Amino acid sequence: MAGGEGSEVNKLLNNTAAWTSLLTFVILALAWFVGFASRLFAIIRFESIIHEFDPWFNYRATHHMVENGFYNFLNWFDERAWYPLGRIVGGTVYPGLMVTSGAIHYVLSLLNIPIHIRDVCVFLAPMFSGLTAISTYFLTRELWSPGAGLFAACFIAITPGYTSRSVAGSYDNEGIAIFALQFTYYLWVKSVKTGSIFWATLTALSYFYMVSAWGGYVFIINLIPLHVLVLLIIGRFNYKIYVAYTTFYVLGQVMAMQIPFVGFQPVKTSEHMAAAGVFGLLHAYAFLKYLQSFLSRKEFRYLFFATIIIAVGVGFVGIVVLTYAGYIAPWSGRFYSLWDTGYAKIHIPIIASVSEHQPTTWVSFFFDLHIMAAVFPAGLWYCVKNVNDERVFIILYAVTAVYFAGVMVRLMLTLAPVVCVLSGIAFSYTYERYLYDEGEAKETPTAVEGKRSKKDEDSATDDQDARNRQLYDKPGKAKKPVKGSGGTTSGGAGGRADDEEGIGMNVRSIVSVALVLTLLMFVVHCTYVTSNAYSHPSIVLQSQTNDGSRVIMDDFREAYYWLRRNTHDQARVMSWWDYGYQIAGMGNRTTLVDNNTWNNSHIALVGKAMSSNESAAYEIMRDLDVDYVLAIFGGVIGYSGDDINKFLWMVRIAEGEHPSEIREGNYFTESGEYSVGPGASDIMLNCVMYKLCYYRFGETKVGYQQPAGFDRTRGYVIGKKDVELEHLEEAYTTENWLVRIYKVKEPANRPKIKYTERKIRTKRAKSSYPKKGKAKKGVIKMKPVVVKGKKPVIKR
Amino acid sequence: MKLAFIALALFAALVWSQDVEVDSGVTVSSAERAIDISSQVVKYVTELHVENGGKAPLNYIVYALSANEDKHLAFIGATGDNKNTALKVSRATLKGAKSDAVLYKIELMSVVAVGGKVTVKVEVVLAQHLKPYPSHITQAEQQFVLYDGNAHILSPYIIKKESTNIVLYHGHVESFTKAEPSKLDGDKLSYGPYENTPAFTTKDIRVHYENNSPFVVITRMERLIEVSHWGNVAIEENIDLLHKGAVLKGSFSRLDFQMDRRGNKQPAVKSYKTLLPAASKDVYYRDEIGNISTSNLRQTEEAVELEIRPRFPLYGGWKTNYVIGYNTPSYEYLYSSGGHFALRMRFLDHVFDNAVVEDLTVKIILPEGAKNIKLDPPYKVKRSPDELHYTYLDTTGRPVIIAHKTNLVEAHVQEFTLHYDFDRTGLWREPFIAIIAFYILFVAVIVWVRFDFTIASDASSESRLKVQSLVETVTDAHGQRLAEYEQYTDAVNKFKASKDTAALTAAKKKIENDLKNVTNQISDLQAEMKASSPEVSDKIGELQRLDKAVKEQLANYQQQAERLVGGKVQKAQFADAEKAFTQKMDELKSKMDTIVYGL
Amino acid sequence: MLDIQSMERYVGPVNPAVYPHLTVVLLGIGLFFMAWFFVYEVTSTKYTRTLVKELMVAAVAAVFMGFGTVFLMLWVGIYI
Amino acid sequence: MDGLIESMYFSFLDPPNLRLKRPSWLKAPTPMVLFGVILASYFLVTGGVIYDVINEPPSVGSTTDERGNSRPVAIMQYRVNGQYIMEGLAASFMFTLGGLGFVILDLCNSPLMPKLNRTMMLGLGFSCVLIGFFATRMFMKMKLPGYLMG
Repeated sequence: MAGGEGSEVNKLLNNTAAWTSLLTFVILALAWFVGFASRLFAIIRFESIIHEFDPWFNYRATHHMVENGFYNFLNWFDERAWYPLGRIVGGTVYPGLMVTSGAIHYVLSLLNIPIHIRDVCVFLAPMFSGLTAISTYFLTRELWSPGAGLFAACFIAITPGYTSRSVAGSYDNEGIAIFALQFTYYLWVKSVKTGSIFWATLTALSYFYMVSAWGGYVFIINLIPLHVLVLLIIGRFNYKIYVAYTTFYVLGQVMAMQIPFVGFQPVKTSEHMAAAGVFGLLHAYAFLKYLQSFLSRKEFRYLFFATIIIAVGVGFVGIVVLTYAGYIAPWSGRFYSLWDTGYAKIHIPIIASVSEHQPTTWVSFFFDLHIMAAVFPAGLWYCVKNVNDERVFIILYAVTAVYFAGVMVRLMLTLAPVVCVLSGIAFSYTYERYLYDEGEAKETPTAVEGKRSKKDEDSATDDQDARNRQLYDKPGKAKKPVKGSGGTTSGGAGGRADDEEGIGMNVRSIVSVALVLTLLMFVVHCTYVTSNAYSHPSIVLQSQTNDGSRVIMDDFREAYYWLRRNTHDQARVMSWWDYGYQIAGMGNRTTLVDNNTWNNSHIALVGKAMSSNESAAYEIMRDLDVDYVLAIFGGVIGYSGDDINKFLWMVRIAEGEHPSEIREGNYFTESGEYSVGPGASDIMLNCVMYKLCYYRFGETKVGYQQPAGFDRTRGYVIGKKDVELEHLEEAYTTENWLVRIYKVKEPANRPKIKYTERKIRTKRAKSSYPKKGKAKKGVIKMKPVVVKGKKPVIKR
Repeated sequence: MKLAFIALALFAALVWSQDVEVDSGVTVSSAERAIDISSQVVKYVTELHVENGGKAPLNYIVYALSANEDKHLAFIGATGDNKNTALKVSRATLKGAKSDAVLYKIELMSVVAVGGKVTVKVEVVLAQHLKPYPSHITQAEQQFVLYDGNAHILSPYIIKKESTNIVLYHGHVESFTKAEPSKLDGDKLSYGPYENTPAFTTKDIRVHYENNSPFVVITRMERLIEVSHWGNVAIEENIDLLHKGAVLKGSFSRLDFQMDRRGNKQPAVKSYKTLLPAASKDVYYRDEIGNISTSNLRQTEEAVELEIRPRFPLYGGWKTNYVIGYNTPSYEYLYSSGGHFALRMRFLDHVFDNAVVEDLTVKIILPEGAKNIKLDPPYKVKRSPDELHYTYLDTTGRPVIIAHKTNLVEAHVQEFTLHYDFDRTGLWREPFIAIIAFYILFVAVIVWVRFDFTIASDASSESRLKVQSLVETVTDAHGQRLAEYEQYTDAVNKFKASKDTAALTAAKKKIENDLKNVTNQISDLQAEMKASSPEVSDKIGELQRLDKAVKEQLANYQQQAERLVGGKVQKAQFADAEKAFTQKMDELKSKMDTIVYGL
Repeated sequence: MLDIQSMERYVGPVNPAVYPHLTVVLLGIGLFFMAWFFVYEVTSTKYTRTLVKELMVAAVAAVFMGFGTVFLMLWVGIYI
Repeated sequence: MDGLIESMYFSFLDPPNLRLKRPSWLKAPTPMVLFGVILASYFLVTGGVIYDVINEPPSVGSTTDERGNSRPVAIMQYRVNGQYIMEGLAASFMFTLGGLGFVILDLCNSPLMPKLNRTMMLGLGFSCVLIGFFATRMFMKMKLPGYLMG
């Protein structure tokens, strides 16, 4: 046997196919591993825990599903959220995430592997990052060449733009959606190439998964039609595209409608109308093609323009009419704010208030893409230079993604993959130019590689290219004409067709080395950014003492666990919506508002309670039967993300709904800036939020040299130190005062209220409820109603 | 069966308690009782010096508790003259005894003859006997509790001389019932001495005193012991805590808490120490929402000291719960001889001092395939039916032994022993399963690659594959042939050295024979390939031609050699012939190689 | 039922100190054979592949991988 | 079939004899024009123009140093999602420069090109890449002084 193995090994050794497949496999595996490992900083520093806000809801939902089964999850009415309204969770989530991790958990438990669902959730995103890398490899291979694919895979595995949403513990839709996105695109490109119904169907299936996973599916359902349209316009129509698109469109839309949250949107909302229009146009075009075969040229020309014009006109008019008739919902605010960038700032403070919806600055581009931000145009250049059907697609993808990324920091996520693809193309192409060569040039990267850890898989990649080349050159050494030996490396590029001399070896090697070094820096950057910027659970704070040892501040969990243990099960906790999911997830208590901000007026009500004076707030709290009020206060430890700093948004949102009572202006100092210091206005110093945060804070001294009541976050002494509470009492305050929970007192037996006050009360009571009409005009129209797929019956 | 037995035992112990009678002649000459109510539990240590003044020899004595005390009784034990053997204590009834006294029969080691003496020390622990009063206090107030007891030692015997010393919590005493002679100094309260108290004398006393010691009660505790024969015993304790002291009323102010001067004397639990076994490692301490980062570990020589800080200070009426787990090496607790194993470890382990556990469940997970399991607990426990537990690489499931006991105190920290049989080879079942799993995977791959998904098979690729495989065989054959050439040359050279013709001819015959086979094989392949891919077969034809050339080279080299041996040619002449031969061979070979590579 | 004094203390068959080494070595070998196996599966065609060899390689790979995995689990503290 | 079409479509209307041709100025842009446009928009977007449009920052910031006279500062420090117009444009210029460098590196490989030009272009492209890269790094260090330090 041994001898046989020996010869076997020899045969493998000079079997190029074996080597390419093995190397490809190894490199992809490494990419997966590195991608997984580099996302574990949070786990290593802290623990295996779910991160900031939305993940806590996803985790809770997943847990609920695992406990009660899939159908009970779909019909889950969560009465612990949005008290007293409740929330139909099954109909308002994208279930893909929960189903995925639930399925994994189920399989594992079938195999008697007792892993807690939390750990499945925590490690889901890093796992999927590996899959993303692989699907990116496939996509790029279809677009350009396997070498480029490997580069792209390695890039996407570690690029911060994608890591930021997929570190271990950030259990969010994006984590799996990017995989679905890339995979759908791969399948789409494949089906455009082959024009086979098989691939188109797979595309539709993958699209279905994407729809079930993330609201970003709208990007796909608009980008693919755009691709088709552009192909039509530049006259690259062929029946492959026809087959691919029609199959994809029909199946995809039908399947998309199976998701409860999506429902009939595919036929009822403007987001999907582009796809429908292209569908019609494609048929018109195909029909004409068919007629062309037996019509005279003149007739045809006439017929052509007539039909096209009619088709377009009718389609457009139809959509417009339907929109106004209310059968088709207009663009949802969130979508609309992508085009009119100023829109959110003016109309939807809730969207604008989220930091990740801010427009992007150059720093984010550099942070998330680093060298790729520069290489990306080069890749685009190669694609434009020798363009074909599928490269048209990647170009469109690139352009649109760049625009969206510019509009919202958050959409950097959709830009990252395409940037990785194009940079992969650019790098591999450049290396093909500068490494492929007779003689010593090919040793360069190998030598460089020697200096580097195997972990740095860029080197692995170009090392691999070089190695491939050695293998391909072997026959070359045998003084035999080699046909298509380079085929695999310089796929469609045909880059190596011309075997150029000219540039000296050493120059080439210098260039290659320099590029390798930049790649090395890229890896360093990625690791740095991942570990320093994107690996904080944000429910556990960490600080360095002056002797360098690290202190962990666990106040959030302290407070939430106190709620969980020591309040009665049905207790209702009022807090700003950021903390809703965490209270529900960790505290397991009923909340009034939370992070799926579907009901603006409700949030505005809470904002009003926070920003009006105590007795007014008490009214609201009684009406909403609030038992506890929770506020985040960073003044003791200098935590900047606390409620006082968010307070202006509460005021704004409240003002949007209750302009008669809340005015942003009242909360500023005379000089018009926002402050809780001595200059602060009375309304500010008497609003509930101020009281909640600074109750008995005046008596404390944070430092020896500072005076009492010195607020570390704001950096000055607070305006009003003797805060009395009338209707609230302190129930719990965490060790570093980060979370303060107050109990809402029962009303006193005989409220002795002077007549005047009572009159004011009644007036307020009257005026704080007629918010029906206003709410319609305000924000509700923009998202929630539409998002839930209902027909907005009455407008205006 | 075993279950039934245990149930029966419990039944007997509780309900169907046997009768005793008290001989009026038996008296207690002197008795001291020490009552410790400084913590949340009440500890009685009563030392009775019994005189058998009766007619019959005495083999047991009777100890009495008031019904109220008995309600809270957690533990009762007695020792005789030698201190370290416990006497058997069991519930008993006495005809004509006053109703509210509950009697316990303490069986002596040795029968006390008439007129003999015996000293018995009875230890009683009452849990949750102290009542906080007032029941609700604010954050700043102290916690006061009530102790209800008896100034006299309740006893079915006449007591000649008795005295009681009560140790209070160090703090202010609100009030206590006077029963002369009784006096209070500091945190010591003493009753007696009293002379000649008749049987069942009671004088109810009530002490109302400050007691800020934590009244934390473990309402539920689940102790999970997992035995792995890879040399580890994993322990996990799931603990629910409730502060049963005076309930906090009004608000909790962090500021006051931070400013509080009382330190540990305030009636709130900030932290406590849990002692883990000395060899325990990778300890974890968490709850439903993750690790509790506020805790630190100290390694002492006899134990690992874990300082546990709950997420929040526990005030009266506040609850929390947590899980704590650790691994210990098996040699600490697991004993074996052959296929028989015995696990001996604590039924209840230390959680904090003066702990009270209301409900304890112990689950012991044994490795897969453990048979005839037998548990002998240190005291009466309630067994639930065994279960099966499935974890990594399990097939049939691991047996789980489950035992319950309610109302435990520190005195219950005692060891149980669990005997079971386990076939040592069963240890290798997990690796085996892992191997099977992998193998199934590979076989699946093997099957998969044999599937053919093409709807219409295209001939060209088929033939290409075929050719490819043929080419491979050709390559092999070629390699073989080269080897043969080598042998040939070697043979000839050998012949030069040792001039025996026979060997040469033999070798030659054999090699030529082989060569013929190979050549035929190749030419067959060539013929086979002619149809599918002519150019390849041409190349092979080329190969064959070269082969012929090689052959004749070899042949005339051999002739040269023979002539050399025959002395027909000179060395020099032969040498250059040889040189010519070798380089000819080389170029031929290289030619062949190129062809083969080119294939 | 024997009493406990007559038994000796039980120690696991493998010293925990060597788990890491065992894991690395076994998994290393296992991965090598696995790679070989898969490469073979990829490269060999319908005509060239031989079942016996596949099964042999697979078996070797499986054995090493299996033990490697078990020791990996033991190493990371999953005492099976 | 075709007869059918003929009969029903052209029975009631006959094609007017008009010469439709697309106007001369409208022709499909060459790839390079396209690329130029894309690159320009890329330059703008990465420069955070949309950010500038929405929350109008000053083109250059200014601080008052200890002597009370105000100095202009180019870069808004420590604020990842905040920038001045100029700083954004400068940075994105560097990005674009790097990209062009790569393009040039590719161009100078075309076989028909005199040796001298080739070497010059090579040097040019190469320096473009390096300059772009290191300039952006430097900006970053100015923006977040702690960048790449622990």
